[in-house]
Amino acid sequence: MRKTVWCVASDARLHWREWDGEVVLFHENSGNIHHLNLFAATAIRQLLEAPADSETLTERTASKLDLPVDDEARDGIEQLLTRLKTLGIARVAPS
Amino acid sequence: MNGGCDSILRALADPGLLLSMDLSDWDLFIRQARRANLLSRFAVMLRDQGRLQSVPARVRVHLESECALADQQKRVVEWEIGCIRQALDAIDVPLVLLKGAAYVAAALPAAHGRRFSDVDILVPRARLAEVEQALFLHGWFSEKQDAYDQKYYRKWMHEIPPLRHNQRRTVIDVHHAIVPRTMRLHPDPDKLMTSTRAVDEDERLRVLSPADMVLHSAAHLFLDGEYSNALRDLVDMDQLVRYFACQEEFWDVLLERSIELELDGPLYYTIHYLRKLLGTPVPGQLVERLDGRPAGGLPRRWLMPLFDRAVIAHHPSCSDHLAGIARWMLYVRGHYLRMPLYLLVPHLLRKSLRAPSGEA
Amino acid sequence: MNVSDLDDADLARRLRQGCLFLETGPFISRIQTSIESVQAGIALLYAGFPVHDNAPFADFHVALTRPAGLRRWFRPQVNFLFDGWTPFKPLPLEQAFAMFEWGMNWCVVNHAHKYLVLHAAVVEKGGRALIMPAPPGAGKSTLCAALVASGWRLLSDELAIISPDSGQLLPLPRPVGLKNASIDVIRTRYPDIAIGQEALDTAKGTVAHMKPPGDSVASQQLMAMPGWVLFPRYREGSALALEPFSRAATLSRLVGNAFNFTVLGRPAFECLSRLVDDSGCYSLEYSSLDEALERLDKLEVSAS
Amino acid sequence: MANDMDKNTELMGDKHSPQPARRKFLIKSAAASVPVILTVTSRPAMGGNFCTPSGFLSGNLSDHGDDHDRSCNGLSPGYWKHSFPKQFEDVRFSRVFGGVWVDGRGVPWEPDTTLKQVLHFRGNEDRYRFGAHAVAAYLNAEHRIRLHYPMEVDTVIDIVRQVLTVGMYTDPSTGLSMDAMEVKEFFEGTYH
Repeated sequence: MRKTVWCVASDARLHWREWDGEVVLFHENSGNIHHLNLFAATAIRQLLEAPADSETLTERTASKLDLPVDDEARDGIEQLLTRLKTLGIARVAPS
Repeated sequence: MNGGCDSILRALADPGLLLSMDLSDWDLFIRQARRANLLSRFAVMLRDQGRLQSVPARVRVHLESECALADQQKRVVEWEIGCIRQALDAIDVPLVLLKGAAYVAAALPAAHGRRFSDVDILVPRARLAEVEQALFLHGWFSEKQDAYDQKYYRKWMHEIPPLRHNQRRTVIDVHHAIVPRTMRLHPDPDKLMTSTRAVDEDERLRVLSPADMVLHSAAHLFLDGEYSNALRDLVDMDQLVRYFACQEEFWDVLLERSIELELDGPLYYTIHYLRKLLGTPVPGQLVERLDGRPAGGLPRRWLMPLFDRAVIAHHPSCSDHLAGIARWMLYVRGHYLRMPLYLLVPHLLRKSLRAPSGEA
Repeated sequence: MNVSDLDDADLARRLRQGCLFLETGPFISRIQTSIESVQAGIALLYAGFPVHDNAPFADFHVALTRPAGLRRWFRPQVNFLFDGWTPFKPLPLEQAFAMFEWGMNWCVVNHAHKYLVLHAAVVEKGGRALIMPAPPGAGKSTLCAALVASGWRLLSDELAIISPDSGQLLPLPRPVGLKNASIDVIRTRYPDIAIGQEALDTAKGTVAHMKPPGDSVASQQLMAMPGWVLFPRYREGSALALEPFSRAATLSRLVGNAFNFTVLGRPAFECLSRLVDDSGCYSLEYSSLDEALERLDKLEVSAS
Repeated sequence: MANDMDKNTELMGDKHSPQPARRKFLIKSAAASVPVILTVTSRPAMGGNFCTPSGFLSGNLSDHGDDHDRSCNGLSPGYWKHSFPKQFEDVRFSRVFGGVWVDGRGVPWEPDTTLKQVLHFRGNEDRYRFGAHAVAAYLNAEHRIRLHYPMEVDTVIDIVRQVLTVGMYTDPSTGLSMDAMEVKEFFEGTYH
């Protein structure tokens, strides 16, 4: 998982709503709705800005929320990427 | 020909007629078209021609509802195709789409406002087990838990039991041939595979050739013995041939190919009903050559009266008292073509004992 | 002309011949049945609803018939037909009126995709609608019936029908479904409100329907703007607690309760997001109906 | 299925996690670097009658669907945690799967950790909650007939055992391989 570079699917049509630190993301392609906490929402927004491998995404997300870059964050991002792949929101970036 | 069904057939032939209908005409038309799964096709057509506003308000509500459904179904099929690709790309098997899903992927007019039930795909028979396992690992599970159904599908049918995605509840039919293996006619699936066309850049998403697309739909309609969507299938084929007819040698290739795949019988009935019900323009030369072909299987003069009733019997107002019998006889024929007689009777008995419709 | 203007014989004749055109909210339904319990239920509970003479176009053609054959005498049954097609398995004859109500809901949920339809109760006061999305068994129908019986206008007890472009809620004030204990609760609190014949041992236990108030039916064409989204939860012995509820969770739950969210897609998302922006979102835990009614009467339009 | 959306999995818990209050903590826990996604999945049955009746709307109207085809109704860790079957009460995780999993920092569990204990582990005691989902999949397979679960017991054990020993499950017939997180995602896909 280390070196794989991830990106948001190029054709993904995402619509955001945010209230008091909670985010709702509507993924129009699949019709799914996701209720996210700030950590998950920030990570997806970071990935939208630029493809990244899991370690880089952990650093960018943690720094955005001024959280430590620790094992908990790394595990969190790795699991998030796996889930986003299953949901069809994220893909392994074409090399 | 029973008069009740005219409103749909006439509207298919000349959509302009819709605008001259009054409220009571619409009352019958909406119900007939809905039952034939064609209402969304008319709704999308009127929307695209900018004519929805000239339809009475109370009727327009139903047409707008059907447009929303049609747009949704196109999104859903596109999303499903993407999900199936993810599973098949992982094992390096190209995805060959059939019927409705193919029309969407190839952006054909036949997809416009079409209603879908499942996504049909064609895979090489040799890799069937791998495909089923790859789909399993991506969340598709076989619905038919009943051992008899599993055996029946795998032994006698041209597809494995339907697979349902456990989270999205959508269904795939995985075919390894376009006509049941044991059918007395043997169109060779490899011929179909080699002539598929890519619809995307990396050539992994494919559809059948134009002629094969029409012949597959014709085989499904006139061999399988299932007529609840007959008119929708005929409209599909009408849209396909009108679109492909602009290709130089389309009609000749279609006839040659039908003979090569032993599907000239179903093609004969398809051309007959396209011309009779939908007024589809077909070159006279093709009609004559098809008429001249020997009628393999049951004589045409036996089957024609059955098809006449079965094809349009989608609504009480269009079917006479013989329609039910006609459809049943064609259902039996569908199975007769597929299974040896000694298996046919027990199979039909089993099916009728478990008939799904609301028996007591 | 309303149902109440027809004498029983005329109503029964129209139903038998399949030419009763009943207007409920935005829909006209052509209804055919010879089953007395359904005729009686319509006469009692649909009194205030308009009836049309031979409307040229009906949105839904429904019928309730008794299947032929053995089933006419032995454990008799009833079938719901939608334009001659039976979408459901038959039910025991005693549940005929309940099947009529369930079937009418099914017609709307499957064929009205011009609107976004949520499974929720909707009542209105002071021009603003209170929407109560409904996980089963949350006591929603009792609270809804009590609110309506104590002065709120009934839009619907089961179907919130929202126009995606205007965001307004369309009334469909058909009879309010009551289950098991709530039948007696409502009957004792409001003895003068008509309640239809009880249908025993349906999958949801005993079911009966409360007649909608006359003025709710009279104003069934008057739409309402959303005011509040409320998640009620009846809990034996709990103290009354009206708490603000996360707007993000409210939107997620509204989508979870929508019948045709994915059919409409993005317009549905925009419509529900606006609704959440413009409404006060609360959860309400209660054990006393009086306390709940009193507290809800004091809801002000949130100055969001 | 009465509507076309269904609330199901969340990344750091599962559908049946107890009171909304706990979920509120999870969602609000912006401070903790724990991603939470509560997904409402679109279930757009295609075909005509897309809204098949279900309990709450249409009483007990059931459609003509062929009774034999029940969908797979696997149950989640949260369900099994609250209704743990007696006969597996003190069965050890390692006896079933031939090994143990690890906690949040990769430290192996005690050898006698039971299936039931695993279901009560929190995020940092069961990395990726892989253990909890392995237990749920195993219990689903043990009740395979009643639940129409699509996997046999030994299939589940084989998948989990490979992850425990080599960190990866490789499917023989397709050559596809899945790491612990992907296997967890797969198991989650089998819950109703």
